[in-house]
Amino acid sequence: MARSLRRIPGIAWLLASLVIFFSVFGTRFASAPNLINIGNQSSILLLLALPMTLIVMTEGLDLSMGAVLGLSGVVLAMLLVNGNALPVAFAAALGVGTLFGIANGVLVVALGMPPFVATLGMLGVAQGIALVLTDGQSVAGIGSALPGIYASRWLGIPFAILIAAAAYAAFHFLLYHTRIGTYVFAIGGNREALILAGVPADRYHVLIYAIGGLMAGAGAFLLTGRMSVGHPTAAIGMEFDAMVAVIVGGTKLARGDGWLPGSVLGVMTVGVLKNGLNVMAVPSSLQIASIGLLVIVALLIDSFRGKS
Amino acid sequence: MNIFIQNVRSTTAVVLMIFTASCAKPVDEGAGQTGGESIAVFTKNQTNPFFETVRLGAKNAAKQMNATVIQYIPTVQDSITEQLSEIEDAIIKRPGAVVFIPVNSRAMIPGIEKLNAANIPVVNITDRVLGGSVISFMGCDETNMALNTGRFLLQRLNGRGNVIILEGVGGSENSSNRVTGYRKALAEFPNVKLLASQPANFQRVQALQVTENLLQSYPQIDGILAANDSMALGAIEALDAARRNAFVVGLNGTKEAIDAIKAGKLLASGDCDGFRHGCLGTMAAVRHLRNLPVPKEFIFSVMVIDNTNYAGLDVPYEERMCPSWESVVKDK
Amino acid sequence: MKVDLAPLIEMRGISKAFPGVRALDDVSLAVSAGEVHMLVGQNGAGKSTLIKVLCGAHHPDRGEFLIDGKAVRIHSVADARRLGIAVIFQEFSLVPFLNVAQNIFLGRELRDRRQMHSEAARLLEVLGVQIDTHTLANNLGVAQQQMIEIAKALSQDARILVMDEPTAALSEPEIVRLFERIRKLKQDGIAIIYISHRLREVFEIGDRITVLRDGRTVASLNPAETSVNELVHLMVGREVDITYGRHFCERPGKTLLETRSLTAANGIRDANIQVRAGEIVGLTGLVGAGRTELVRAIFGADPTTHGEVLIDGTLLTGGPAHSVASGIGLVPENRKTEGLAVIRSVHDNLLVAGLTRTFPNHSYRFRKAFGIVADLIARLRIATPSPQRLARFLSGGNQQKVVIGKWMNAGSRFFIFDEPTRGIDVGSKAEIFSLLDSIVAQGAAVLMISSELPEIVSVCDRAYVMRDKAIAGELQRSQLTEENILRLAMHHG
Amino acid sequence: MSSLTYRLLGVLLLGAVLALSTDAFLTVGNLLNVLRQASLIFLLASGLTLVILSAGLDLSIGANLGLSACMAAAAIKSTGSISIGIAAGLACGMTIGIANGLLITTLRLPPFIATYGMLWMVYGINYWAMAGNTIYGFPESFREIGSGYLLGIPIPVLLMAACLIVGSVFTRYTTWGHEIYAIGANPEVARLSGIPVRSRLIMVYTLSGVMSGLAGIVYLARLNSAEAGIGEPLLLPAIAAVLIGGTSLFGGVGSLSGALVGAVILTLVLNGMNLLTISGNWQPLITGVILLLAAGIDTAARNWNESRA
Repeated sequence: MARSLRRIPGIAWLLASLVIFFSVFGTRFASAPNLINIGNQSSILLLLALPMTLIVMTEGLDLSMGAVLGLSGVVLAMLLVNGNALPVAFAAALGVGTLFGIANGVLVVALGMPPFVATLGMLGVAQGIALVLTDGQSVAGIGSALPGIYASRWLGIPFAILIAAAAYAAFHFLLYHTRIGTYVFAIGGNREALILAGVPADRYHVLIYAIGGLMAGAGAFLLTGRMSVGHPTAAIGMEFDAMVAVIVGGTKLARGDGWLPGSVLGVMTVGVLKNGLNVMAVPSSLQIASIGLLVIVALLIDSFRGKS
Repeated sequence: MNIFIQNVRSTTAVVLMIFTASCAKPVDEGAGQTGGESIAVFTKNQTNPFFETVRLGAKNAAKQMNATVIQYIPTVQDSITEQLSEIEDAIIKRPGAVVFIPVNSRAMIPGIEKLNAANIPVVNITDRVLGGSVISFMGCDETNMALNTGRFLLQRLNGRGNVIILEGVGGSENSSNRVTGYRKALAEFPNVKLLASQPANFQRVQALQVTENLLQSYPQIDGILAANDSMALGAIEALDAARRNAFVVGLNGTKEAIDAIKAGKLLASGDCDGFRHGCLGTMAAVRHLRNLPVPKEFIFSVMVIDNTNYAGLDVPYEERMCPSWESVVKDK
Repeated sequence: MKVDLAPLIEMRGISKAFPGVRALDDVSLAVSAGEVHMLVGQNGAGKSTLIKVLCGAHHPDRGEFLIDGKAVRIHSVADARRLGIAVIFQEFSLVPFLNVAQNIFLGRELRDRRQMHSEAARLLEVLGVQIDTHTLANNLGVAQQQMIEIAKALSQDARILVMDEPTAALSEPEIVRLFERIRKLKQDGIAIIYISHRLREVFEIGDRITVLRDGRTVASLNPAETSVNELVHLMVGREVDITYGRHFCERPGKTLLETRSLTAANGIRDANIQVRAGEIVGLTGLVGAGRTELVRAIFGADPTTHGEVLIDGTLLTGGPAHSVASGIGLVPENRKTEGLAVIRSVHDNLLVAGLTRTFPNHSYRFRKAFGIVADLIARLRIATPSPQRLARFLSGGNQQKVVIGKWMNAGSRFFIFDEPTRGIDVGSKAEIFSLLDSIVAQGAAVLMISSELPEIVSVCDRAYVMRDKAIAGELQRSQLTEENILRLAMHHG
Repeated sequence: MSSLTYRLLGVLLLGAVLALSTDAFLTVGNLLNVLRQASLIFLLASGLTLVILSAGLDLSIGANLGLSACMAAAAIKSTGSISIGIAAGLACGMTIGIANGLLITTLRLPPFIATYGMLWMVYGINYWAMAGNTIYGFPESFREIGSGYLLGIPIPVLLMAACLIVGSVFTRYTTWGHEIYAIGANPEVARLSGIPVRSRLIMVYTLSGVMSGLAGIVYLARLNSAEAGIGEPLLLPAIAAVLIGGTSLFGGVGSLSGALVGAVILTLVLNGMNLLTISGNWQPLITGVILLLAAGIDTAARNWNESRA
């Protein structure tokens, strides 16, 4: 796509220069195990950033993802503690996620609420339910099956990274090779046109939010495996990281102007930055500041490129 | 105390550090050799002063034993995922040993197991990790700390009156342990009535507002049992503003709490001294690397700081020195 | 060749009411194969609603459809498509970040992408446009977009083709090519329903004319047996002089606007024009010749790279803010996105440009504001139930008046009108022009962009013709004919 | 019925429920108490309202409050002068606001991103500056700002009232206010109507910054101490207050009084939960539902008007 070539630089340059900087200055940054770390640590965020890209393309956003991920994780853990089979519990987690996704979609599409408000409200609802269910406690005793799967590797590649890769492949196909993808561009770009083309735009629009919820459920699977407990507030704030990854990745909040690979770059850049600063033992306070800097610089590069 | 100026210096130092990091510090594989061991210290956040005292203690001990410390603090406070990531990142740097405070005693088990797998010895301090293997746990019995502190206040009430409890973050182990301790104390004093037990998330402003609200609904409150010092001090602000009086106790013995005790505003603060946690934890880690004996478990004595005994603690942490290992560990 | 078989499509007694409005009231329409049926009427007459009903976007309250004499039910856009009904909508229905092929086949995607592109390419070929089917709609010009629209409709191999103002964005040569295509479609036996405000077209390619007014069919005529004036009379319900005859400006006043070799970032090259008090000066040329770009550069909406703009002798700097302060008013082509804030009230929109002038000490006094607004509404005869009515509920003509009123209140002396009559019905057009007239009569000056050459010819004192983002020439009143304009506008050789 | 009326009804309803369930609620003391607690949120929300009216967003207000409070605290400690402290706090807030404004206008960054980045940078600066310490213990005269009374009314409440009045006058009775609404409704139209959009936006973000600074000072005076993290928990409540107050994120629609109502509703929830000793775990759930209800009513009302138009 000619336009992706035009788009690549902004974030990619940043990522490249960070990698170079850390490889030169950070001991063992460029080692295989560390790169695997980065992949591991970024995988859950990627699961959220992918659907967030589609949602942003429809001129929306989903602030409830983190909370929903937390709730799904709690449900998953609770069911496992009560001795349900992993597939059952996982299905339930996906179900909860999808349910909230649909709820978001209905509020935004059918009732025409601003996405920010609707999903902020759902954030409260999901987090509240999770807290009430667990009284804020972490849900332990989920057995070894899930953590086992999370820890497993295939050809030396950790499970989480494989899932993330698979998820990207799926979304890439969905967005660029299926009708649904075409309609994602259309909903953001020219809703009227889609309707006049005889496509039930509303249904697809809700579907996009539902996919967001579904992926939050999938994220819960990884996160719970990673922590080997369910925790109601473990994922709070992840939705913002996902939003940032998507936007620094070059997806615009208007006219269905989205670019999926950019979101991957965005996620990786955030991951590389945090990891690299840790590897260089940079004080936490400066890490915080540099995240802010990253976000702004990434967009500055684009806006300057845009001008020229 | 002009923190700002002082830190501009320290930070320019840090910045320089980043860019000179290129001449990578010699990789220190720890065990055996004496001196130059690198100890990775994990704390929960940079907002709660308690953990700052832990970090200072660790730094101080390391200096004494000429080892180096690297601090790992989540950028988002108490973030489970971030602490897990930081463990993974630390393993890459292969520190000699790790001194570890979990942000969550269960969710951090996989982290500890990762460290075990990497053969990096772990000294677990302050809050217990409920899994994985550690060379030593050095912390305090928080329930006991709250029990003693609560008892102290209730005795001052001569065993009668109305009290409220300010809980921490709902469900966090610290909060529940401490609240349990307070409730145990209350059980010993049947004539004291517990009016309400409300969460204020360890935060000053929320404690302030919760107390204000409770002051509205209860005309007579004689005692306030707060699960940490920040909340206790928030409660005191509420009392002052409402021109009401009550005995207030907190936990952690922070510098601010001690000043409040000196000023006669705070009745007491239960303490098992984060500074010592930092000191002893780090010492234990280094000792282990130097093949010196380390107790499998060490529980710090709890101290209830009040206006009779704060004097010894009333020195800025920057000037405090770690006690010698023997002086502490022998009396167990 | 004239065809007189049973009508291919027939709509009988269609009625449609929206809360508060009777959009369609017992409308009937019959079109035979190979017939171009012109549908005319003022805005709000019900044309667009009728189309929406026909293509299944709206459900009629009453009435029936017959195709080949057989009753059919149209409950959804999909139904309409299945019955071979295709519509070219007035407002573009393209998706910016999908490519040409994807846009043409939106909602009817083909399994095989390669086939989709070759199909699309073939369709465009037929229309005589060269566009790579992989280009994003976002990178197409207005005219190209219109062509894609048409290709989109043709791609459905429709038997019934509805065109809603297809030429609105096209320039002469493109229109010519479109008409050729339409005649071809007639021979293929396609029934065409063609909506237009351009009466010239109605007679040029219409086989039959149906006039709508206030949601009712007022007449169905044969072009040969009627006249422009009769049509307009039927549409408006009252006599309107459509030659907009105005007493042209004999001796213009001092120069109000002057550009000196103006060159701008948006491509405008070395433009020198002058407009004097009392003049209405036309600015015309083919679509894409850079007319809008030129006025945006003059107004300071797009940055100038070289040359200067003087208003009343003083040099313009510092963008729109300064231009407005020094008395320029821009009535843009895209009313709803650049002219007025549709979610704000008529009141707010009328005052927005003149705030600092009306309230020099920055204190907003409501009594004064109400006075001004009431006065403007009266002077401009803006039809609105209340000044607090949101602008988006007004008809196109009244919205246009609000924009004009905004500049009157801002004290503008030099008005720029970009396609002032775009999408406005004949009745309101006349009103808009008489407004222009009264504006210049009060010593102001007007620069008017229009693609409709008759308007330029009958309204303007002079005209500048543009080609390739530069001024191709100037025509005095005496030389101002459609032929001369086209000669300058077109490429030679 | 205007959207504000619905909300006032909501407040009354909530109040009635509380009054019926506990007699501790309907007392002058408690009502003033609720207002005083609402004041902190409102001060933040009022600045944010202006930003959102201009179709922008400011996620940095919480962090800003934190840094401003610490700045003021450090200044008072090192100079001993209250006025210098206050000046320092306000200046800090203002600087951050201006920085936001420049990022968004001159560098054309989307407000969401610019202010989100700013949020992290401000936290970072604050954390290393404070290095885990707490600055506490301020002169009585300063603490009056937070805990004092004037004619029996808490000073923060008076401050809130002052800001509400000044702010409402600014938005309703000055051309600047109307320009901000115009920009929010459609920035391009505003620009082409000769409104100096950039400078107005910078003005809006600066005001938002100053209000955060002011909130920081009130916070400092109320709690008599400042730490790095104090602003963090205040961001979402402030946003929620503005939205519950009926200000549209699309810009051009809303009011400061709405923000006040929003802040009061949020505080009532907390207050009621304490009076009825309901577990804090329910708070996010209740807040979320209220937010959805408020938004739901608006959209419903809007759709109804549309259909009638």
